[in-house]
Amino acid sequence: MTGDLDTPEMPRMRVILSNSSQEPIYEQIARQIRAQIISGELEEGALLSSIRSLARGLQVSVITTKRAYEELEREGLIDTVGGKGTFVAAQNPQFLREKRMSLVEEKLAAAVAEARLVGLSLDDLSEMLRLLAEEE
Amino acid sequence: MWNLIRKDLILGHRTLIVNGSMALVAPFILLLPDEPPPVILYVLYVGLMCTMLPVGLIAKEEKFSATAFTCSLPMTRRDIVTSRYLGGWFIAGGSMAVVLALGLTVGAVRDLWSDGASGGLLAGFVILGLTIAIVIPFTIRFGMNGLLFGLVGLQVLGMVMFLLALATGGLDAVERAVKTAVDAVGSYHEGVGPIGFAATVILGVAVLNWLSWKASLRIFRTRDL
Amino acid sequence: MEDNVLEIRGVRKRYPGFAMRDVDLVVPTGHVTGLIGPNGAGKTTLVKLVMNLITREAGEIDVFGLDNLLHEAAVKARIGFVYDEPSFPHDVNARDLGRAIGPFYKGWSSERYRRLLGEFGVPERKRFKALSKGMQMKLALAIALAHDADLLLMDEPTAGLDLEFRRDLLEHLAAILEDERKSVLFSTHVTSDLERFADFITLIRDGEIVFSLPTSDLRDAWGVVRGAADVLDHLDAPDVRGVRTGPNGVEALVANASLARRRCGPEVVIDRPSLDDVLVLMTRGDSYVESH
Amino acid sequence: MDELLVVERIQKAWDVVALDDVSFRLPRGHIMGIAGPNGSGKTTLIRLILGHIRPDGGAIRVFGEDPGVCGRDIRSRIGFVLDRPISYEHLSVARLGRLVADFYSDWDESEFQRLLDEFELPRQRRASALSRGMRVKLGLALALAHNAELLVLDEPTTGLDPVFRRELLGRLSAIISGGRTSVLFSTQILTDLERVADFAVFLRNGRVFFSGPKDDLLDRWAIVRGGPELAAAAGADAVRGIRKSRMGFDVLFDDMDAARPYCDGSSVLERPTLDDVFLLLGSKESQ
Repeated sequence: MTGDLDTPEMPRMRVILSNSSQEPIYEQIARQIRAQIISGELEEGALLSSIRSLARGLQVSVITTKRAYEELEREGLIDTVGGKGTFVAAQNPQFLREKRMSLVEEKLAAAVAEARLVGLSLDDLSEMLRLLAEEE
Repeated sequence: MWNLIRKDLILGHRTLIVNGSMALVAPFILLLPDEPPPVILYVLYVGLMCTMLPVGLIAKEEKFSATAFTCSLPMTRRDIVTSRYLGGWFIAGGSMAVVLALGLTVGAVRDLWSDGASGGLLAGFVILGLTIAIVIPFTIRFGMNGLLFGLVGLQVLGMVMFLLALATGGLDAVERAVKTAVDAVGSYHEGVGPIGFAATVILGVAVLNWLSWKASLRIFRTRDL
Repeated sequence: MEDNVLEIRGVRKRYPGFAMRDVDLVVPTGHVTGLIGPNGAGKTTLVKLVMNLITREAGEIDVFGLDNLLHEAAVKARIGFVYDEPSFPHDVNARDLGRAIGPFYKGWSSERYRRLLGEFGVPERKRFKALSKGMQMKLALAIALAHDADLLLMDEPTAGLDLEFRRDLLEHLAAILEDERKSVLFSTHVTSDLERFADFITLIRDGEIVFSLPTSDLRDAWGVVRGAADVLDHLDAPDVRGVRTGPNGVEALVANASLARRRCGPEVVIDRPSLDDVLVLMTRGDSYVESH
Repeated sequence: MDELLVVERIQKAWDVVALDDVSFRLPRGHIMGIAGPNGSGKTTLIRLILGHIRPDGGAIRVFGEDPGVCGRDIRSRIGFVLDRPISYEHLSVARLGRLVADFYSDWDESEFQRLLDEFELPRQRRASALSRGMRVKLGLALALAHNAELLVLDEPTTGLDPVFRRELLGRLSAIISGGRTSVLFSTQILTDLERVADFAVFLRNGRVFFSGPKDDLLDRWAIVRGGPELAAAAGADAVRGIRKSRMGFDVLFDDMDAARPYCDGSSVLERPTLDDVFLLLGSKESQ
């Protein structure tokens, strides 16, 4: 009874959501789609599920999928052509790597700010980073 | 509007069948006494039984508080009240015609009509109009038990007035009043002749129904479901 | 196409012991709005006002941009309505209802109605009285969903139904919502159903709209601070939306969890609020609190 | 720890099998929640425990006795709040209390009055005029006033708003905190079960798919959400349920470590909620 999410020409887009993780759902969606674009699983020009059919598939609110797509659009990874749908934007590997690097930088900066607020020293922070890196 | 009547017919078909068969059989009771009743009494009786059909539908809907659902259909309250009256005339009138027609197949009933068919039909029309005009607003306002209490209440009221009249010796006053009313109608009947008389009666019933329809509209429009 | 399927402005309604004063509410088109609130808060009253089942002392209600008094029939023709106690004559069955009601709606499809009855497991010929309460509700849902309504207005449609059916219903609604002209207003006490599915949550209490917010805000921005009583001193007063004190500490609902985190430091528990938490913590008076 | 209620391999069937080989135990001073779709046998089970009907096979022991045999004195130690309207509900709350008092030898009138105050129940109002939630509380007050040792409630929280439900669940916890009384309740709202139950029983089509400490489900079990490749996990013995999702499969494991190997980078491994358990337990949608 649950109609199939993907119409034939849409690629198999894989988004698996966790209920218990602290990461907001729209970020989980954005993260997984971003990873599949960067890894090439979703090639350039591929048509993505619409905001509403993805929301239906994942049984989440339409606003959540809209927000995820907006974030990816801001990052230039996807673009929406009025009326026709949302496609994976043209990427060149160099541009992609740079963007990934700046993303990492952004996240690290945020982590440093949080650490300073809570009174963590640089050593504590780098120790935490080492642990996290190993765990992955 | 016709959708509403059609809905009532479909959803109420079981009740209609029950009440309808009663309306079909009951008039024959009048034939039991050896001396046949005047046709007017026969037609009045059939009319009363037949108006119970539409009224039964409204009462049933009230009983199961299904009125809220009816009001959620794409209809205005005005449509619903109007359909009650049109439905009332359509169902009661239709069933009455059927019962009277079937009655004709029985010899004893056919003879009743010999002494004044037109008077009988007029009486049938009047009883139909009166009952619908009185009962529908009552049922809309007070629902099923309201209707029952109302009917019982009317009978009790009648008895009380009768006893009062008896006690105060005013019985003959009441009698005189009734007599003069009957004479007035009788003389008016002579005055304008049967056609004129029938026309005024029909007009009267029509006006009464219109007023009753107006009253029902006001009652129903402000009712919270 | 209206961007708000429903606009309620300055509505006033009084019952003995209950008053709704100047209520304003906007329900966006193309989305699911969850209506939550304690019993007697006015959820059913709101729904009945939209369907014009009850009169109002003041205020206007526009549905699909049309005034619901002036265009009563046109508005109701596009609404699929489920009322928390479905009331049909007791001796009718699903087939009768379909035949009687179909002609009222342009978009009615008896094929879709039969498919819904089949999917919900509603017997076509069994009399209404003989159906269980849950089955009666499923029949009412089948009727509401059978005429391709633009607005599904549901007051407690899943009371007493099991999780499997509730998830199937949400599937149905999600399929309908793929068309962005359709909208759903869904009042329920089982808020876990709305948690991920509803786009907006409207909380109503004592006849007043407390807030109408995107669910993701409640889920991602808000938080429940759980700790000892002194944790309240760290919190920023305007940010606290509700507090409950219990034998073993306090629960505070905050509208900005990250701010609360910065104020209270890492060791205080700040959970993501469930909609039950939001409702319980925003209802005045901490009557009995469990000792668990 | 004495067991107030022992259900052993119960069989019960009318034209269709209602209960098939159902076993579980409820120790004193604990809360057990029974969950299951409509028509899974919950109400039948409750009627068996109250001795209203007798099982076709297996045995039920309430306080060590068979409720079908000596139902009368067992029932005096049980308090039940059923989904049906209260009998004699045309009476006012106070008079209903006096009437029920005569049935029970160890009725405690002062406790009943205290409970009426604590539960904020209007004494003069007719029981039939009470709201649904108030009716459940009245049932609780009546049961506790004859200091029942086992409380049986059939879907007490259905139709109640979250504020009232949380208060009611709070009362159930308070009732068992004395260690003398146990509570058994059926529910469709799994967050309620998650909140207060010590033990959980999951029924589907009359069969028990889980019976044990609720925390096992929340702390030991695991759920893997992933793509089509998870179909292969169906055979594993730690798998208790597998169900199609839009992106592939959700697989329920009864042990986190057993689930870990099935979780690669792009799938999710997490603790299940009781909603997940309800939907996945016993389903085999991999074929």
